[in-house]
Amino acid sequence: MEIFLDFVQAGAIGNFTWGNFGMLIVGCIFLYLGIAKDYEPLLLVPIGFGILVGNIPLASGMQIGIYEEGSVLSILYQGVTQGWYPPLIFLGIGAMTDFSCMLANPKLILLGAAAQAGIFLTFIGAVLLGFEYHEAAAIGIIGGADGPTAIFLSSKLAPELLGAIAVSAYSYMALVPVIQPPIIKLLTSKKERLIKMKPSKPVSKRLRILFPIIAFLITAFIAPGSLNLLGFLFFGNLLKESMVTERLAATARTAFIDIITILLGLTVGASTDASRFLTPESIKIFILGSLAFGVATAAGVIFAKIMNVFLKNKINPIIGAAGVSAVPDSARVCQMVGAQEDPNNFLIMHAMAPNVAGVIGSAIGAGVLLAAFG
Amino acid sequence: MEIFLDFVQAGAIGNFTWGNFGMLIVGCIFLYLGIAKDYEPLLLVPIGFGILVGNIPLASGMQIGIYEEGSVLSILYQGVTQGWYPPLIFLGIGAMTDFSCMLANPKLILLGAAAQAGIFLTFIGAVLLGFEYHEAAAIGIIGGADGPTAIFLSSKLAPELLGAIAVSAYSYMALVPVIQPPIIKLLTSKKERLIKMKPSKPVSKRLRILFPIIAFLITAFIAPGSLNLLGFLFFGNLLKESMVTERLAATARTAFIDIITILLGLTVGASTDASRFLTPESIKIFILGSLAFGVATAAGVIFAKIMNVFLKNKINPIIGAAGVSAVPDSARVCQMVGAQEDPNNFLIMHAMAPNVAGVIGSAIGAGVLLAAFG
Amino acid sequence: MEIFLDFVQAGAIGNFTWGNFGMLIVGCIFLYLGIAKDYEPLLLVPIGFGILVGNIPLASGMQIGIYEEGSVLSILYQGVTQGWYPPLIFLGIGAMTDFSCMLANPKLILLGAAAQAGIFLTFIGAVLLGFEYHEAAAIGIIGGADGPTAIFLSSKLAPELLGAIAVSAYSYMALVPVIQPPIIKLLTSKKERLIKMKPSKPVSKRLRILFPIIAFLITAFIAPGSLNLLGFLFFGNLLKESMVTERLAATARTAFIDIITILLGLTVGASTDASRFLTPESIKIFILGSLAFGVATAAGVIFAKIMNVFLKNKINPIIGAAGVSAVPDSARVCQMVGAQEDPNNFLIMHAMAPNVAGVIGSAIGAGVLLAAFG
Amino acid sequence: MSESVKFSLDFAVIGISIVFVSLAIISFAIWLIRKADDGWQLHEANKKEEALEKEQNIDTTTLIIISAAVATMALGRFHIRKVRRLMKGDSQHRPWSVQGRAVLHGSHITGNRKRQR
Amino acid sequence: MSESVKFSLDFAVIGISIVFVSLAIISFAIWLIRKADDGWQLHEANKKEEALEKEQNIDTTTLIIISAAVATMALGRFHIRKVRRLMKGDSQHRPWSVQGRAVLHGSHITGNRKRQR
Amino acid sequence: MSESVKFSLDFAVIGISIVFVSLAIISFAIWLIRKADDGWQLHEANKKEEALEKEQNIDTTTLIIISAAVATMALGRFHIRKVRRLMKGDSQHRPWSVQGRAVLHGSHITGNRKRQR
Ligand code: NA
Ligand code: NA
Ligand code: NA
Repeated sequence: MEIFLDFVQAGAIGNFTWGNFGMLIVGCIFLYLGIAKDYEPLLLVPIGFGILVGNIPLASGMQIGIYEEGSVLSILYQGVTQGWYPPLIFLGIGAMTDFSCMLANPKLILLGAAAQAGIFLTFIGAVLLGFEYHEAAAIGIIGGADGPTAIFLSSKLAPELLGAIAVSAYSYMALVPVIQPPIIKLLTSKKERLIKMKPSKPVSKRLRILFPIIAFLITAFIAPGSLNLLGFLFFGNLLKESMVTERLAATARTAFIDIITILLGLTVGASTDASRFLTPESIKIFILGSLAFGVATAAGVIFAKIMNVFLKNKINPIIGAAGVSAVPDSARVCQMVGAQEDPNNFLIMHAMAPNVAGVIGSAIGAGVLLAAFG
Repeated sequence: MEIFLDFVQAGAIGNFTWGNFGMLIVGCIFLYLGIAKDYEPLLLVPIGFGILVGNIPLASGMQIGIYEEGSVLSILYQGVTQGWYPPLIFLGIGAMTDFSCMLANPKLILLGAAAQAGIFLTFIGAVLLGFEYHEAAAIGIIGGADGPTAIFLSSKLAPELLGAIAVSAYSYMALVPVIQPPIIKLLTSKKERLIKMKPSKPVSKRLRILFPIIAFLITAFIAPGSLNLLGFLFFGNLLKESMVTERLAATARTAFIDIITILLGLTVGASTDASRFLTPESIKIFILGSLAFGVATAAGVIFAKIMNVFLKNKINPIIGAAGVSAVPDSARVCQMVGAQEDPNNFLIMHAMAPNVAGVIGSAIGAGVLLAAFG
Repeated sequence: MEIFLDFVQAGAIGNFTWGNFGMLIVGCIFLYLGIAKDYEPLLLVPIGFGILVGNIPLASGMQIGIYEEGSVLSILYQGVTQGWYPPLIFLGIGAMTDFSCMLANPKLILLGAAAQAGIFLTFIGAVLLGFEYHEAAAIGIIGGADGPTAIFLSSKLAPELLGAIAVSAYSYMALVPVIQPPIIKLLTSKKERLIKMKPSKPVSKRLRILFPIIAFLITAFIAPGSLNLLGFLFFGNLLKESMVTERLAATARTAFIDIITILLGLTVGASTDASRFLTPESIKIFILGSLAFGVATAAGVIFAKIMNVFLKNKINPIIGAAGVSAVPDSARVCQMVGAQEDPNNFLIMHAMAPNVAGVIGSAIGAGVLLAAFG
Repeated sequence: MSESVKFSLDFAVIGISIVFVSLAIISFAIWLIRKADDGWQLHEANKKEEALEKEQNIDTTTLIIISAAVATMALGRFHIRKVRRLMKGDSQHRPWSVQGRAVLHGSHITGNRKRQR
Repeated sequence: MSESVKFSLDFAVIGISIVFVSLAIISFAIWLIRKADDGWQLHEANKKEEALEKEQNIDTTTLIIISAAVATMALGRFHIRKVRRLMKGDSQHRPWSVQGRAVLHGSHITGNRKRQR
Repeated sequence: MSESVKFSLDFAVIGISIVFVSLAIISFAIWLIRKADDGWQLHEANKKEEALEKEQNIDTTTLIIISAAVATMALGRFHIRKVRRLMKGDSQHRPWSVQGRAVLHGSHITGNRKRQR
């Protein structure tokens, strides 16, 4: 009978907390959003299930929990804490991303830069709310609207906030279709939203091959802190565009990225143990996160309007919102907002340019933050 | 010339033992069974070749052997010693297993529980034969008839017995078609073996999605020690059934599980060095293993007969034998035994229910053993 | 403003060296050869991009460089320094190599042995040039004309020379079509080059299954140091030829080898930091490397001529050159040189025999060197 | 009977009981959900009608996006045939998911070649 | 001639000899097996006839299992067409292997979709 | 205004500037390459004619190798249909690459089944 009591003690009944219970509900909400609502399922499902795994009440000492050294989860979590899952995901993303929309109209790249203002304004906000610089930097990257970048930077700068930052970043990325349209409409006139842009010219194969090499050298020279992200992104893209290494690119964008995605999502979710996650800091991070997305969207749209002052061929300022990255959701949002005014205005291909530029922009931003506070 | 003698000394001739020779023959038998007899080739071929690799006579100090720190084999073996290969295999198994046969007729799940009596009776037997509790627990899990579970538990509880336990478990799993039929026939009457069961009702998509989530929560709350196995099993199954993460499930059940299977099989085989494997303990383990399989089969069949006392729609007790797991071999054995009495009695689909329930059951059993002796 | 200066200090401008600049150009040349010239693109593209990554001028202390402990690149580089990437590549190569050309005409295997003279003569040369024995051994393996073998052996014997040895080996492997033809023509008469060989007999399935097992046992008994390479090569081949483990072989020769190839190429490239790579030793290594390829080719051709003295059915000595390995480039070179004399002389299938035998031969050579100096 | 044998007997009884109870609860939970499912399925039927209307609406958006792709085919890299194939494969889902499926990591595009491997 | 050069010469001779001997033994072993194969192949021919009869027998079992699948198609999730395809792909093996192939880890089912990727 | 707020303002300005400058340089570099491309494309057109002649030449070699494969079909393991399929898939490349593609690790053959998965 004693044995039985010991066993119960080791299990859920002996270690139950209401915090864990709350987090189990959060996990179920993630699963619901991913499965029933189809919001970013490839991330919300692994993270959601991971939250369940991480909040099972356990006696420590059984080598099961993700924070116990030597446990299986802690070993798989090393890819997050040591920071090598995100670069490998960027490798796969590079091998699946087609930058030609951006190469066809390079001035739209600047919109992807403008939207990164969200990163740095959120940094200021976090400092104002009392976070340390290195924590504020990790929180600011939520404004980059890019999951792997956020996980990579916070694993380096503020590992104790990683769970909250990752969950916040992915939550808002899933909510992009809710957050962006009102901001876009507020900042643009109907006339602006009706602007039609010319289809771009085709892009030569040579340019597509040279781009990852040159863009890598430029970003690595200016912001070497971004090397771990952009080095892998552009490497993956070169594998794809060079055509001669297609089998490597194919594996990078299928089996390889899938394996890392499964492990990253599950362990990031499992790291959101209630005792670490349910803190006042997490609430502040969620507030700052929504600020970050709003500011980033606004900065992109406003910068597009500023560019229009100087340009002959006007840009439809809606596509400035796509600069936040959150590929391809925000580009799709731009298409929809544009189509509400004129169903024959096909903005999505133009919006892809600031969209992918935003990925590069937020990785550079991460490099700057890493160089300063790493 | 001296150089040459040194070289010879480092090699096979200088280190040859008859134990190694015996193990090389065992390895060849495994390869023969896998390739020529087609018994469990996906495991017997890697393990068999691994036995060859592990029993090449070597001077130590060359950083080649699996027990020398820093050697390639020892690094690849870490997935076994640290216990993370088996959960990743369970992930893939979850992503390929269709639980609907079980969901369609949930009372058959109990048969998968009954057969786990084999685990605990073998535990008693091993204690009687003089093993320590933690060793007896690792040996008992052979009765679970599940390779990854056996490897996971013995890596945690009795690493020094891992080779013998794994080889014993896989040997008997390959011999299921030989072991089970006489036991089934002994315990059932012809009339019982002729029982026809009704086809089950279809299972809704919603139930298939909810099942892995709910089953995970139940098992993790009751037996948190099973989390590393069942967490990954149900996670993989959710990736499959949710439909929205099909690309992740596809990778988990192909490239990912294949990679882990190759590494697990090879290194488990290579760990059966003659000096560690050819011991009196191994012989006892083999005897206990056969006991475990016999008891598990009998327990499943007898429990089915007990259930029939209370049920209106009688269960064909043959399918109780499928509760041992050894998926899908033992379900197939049930089909064959049934067809010998009545070729038109299609038991296989009914037998799949206790069969997959047995996988869950033995993982729970492993969790109980881990909580008690881990 | 101070912040800005700090930032600049951390980046390229503060750490620029002409050595790095030179290496960036080397990287671009590799990319050019791989992409535009289609020379060994699956290796030159990853290595070339890796050279770019490894020579970005960085302040140390940011945990980015491959030689800084804990950086992402240093973690991925562990597969090279700990030596487990090359065996896994050999696994995939085994799963894609068809040895039947060799099995059909086993006496041609000896040509693959003769060409390994390049390894040992280069070893003597390196000792003469003042290298230590263990360094000379690592340099000698360039004569094996086999990338993974060279990386494996130099990671074990002379890690500080790994970059130079790898770059040298791959450079000459890409230049096989330039190096070999003049040597072949110099050593053979027109009459010899016109020799036509009989088509070989078919090979039974049983022989193809037995071959990897028996060849593994023979090589492991004689040269256990080759076990890490040949164990995995023959294991992969058994997975392929046994037919019953086709799904494992398929993964080994696609997703698995691709993943390792990406990581190996990138990190080997990134390890060629200018300060380590641009040394007088590297120049000596390049000179010895060209010697190695030349000697290996000559040894293969001359041995073929010696064999012809004793054989009734003469061998076309051109195919002796294929014994260097460099699969399948050197076999293709033999075909071309032969076709220049007689367009209807189809040597390629015969040349494949010494070609794959050369892979085994250089791995045995590596095992000998490892046993002696490891 | 020795101490250790007594312990192991006790332990075996408790162990098999825990396995049994766990699986019995799972079995019961499944039975419960199956019961509830009948109610849900009715509820679903109503919902489906609503969904159908909604789908119509979203479908239009999708159509626009597809036409956008056509319109920009000038870029020369987008083939309509592939888009259609992608839709068929996932036809059991709402059109939104068709696009969602093309997404990895909430923040990145998936090339058209994704499913060709 | 310096000590080290003498050593390296000696070593080179021994090294190349070991490579040679290893490959020569492999070459000889292959030659030996090829010889033996002729005998085996004859033996095989007889065996094949026996095997053919056996196969007939096992085939019946397989047929039963397939029909079982048909019978339980009521479950709505099992398509006979797939089962047939699986058999064709592996037709060089005995029917038992057709099922064996569907197994991974001696203890777990492989879904029908396994080969569809 | 506190010290830390001042710092964070300064830092934010510098940070966003660096992002901007980086992307602006990339944007400019792309624009530059596009300009250069026009010249290159002209140059290319001339080159292509040369290449065409060369290709003819190399094609012959390839043909020989393919015929070699046919000739050794006696080995019973080489199917011409596959060789042809491999060529079509890569038809945008020079024939050399057709063979080069079949190579992994500069030193090893890729079986014919490579692309079948
Ligand atoms: Na961004
Ligand atoms: Na079981
Ligand atoms: Na070689």
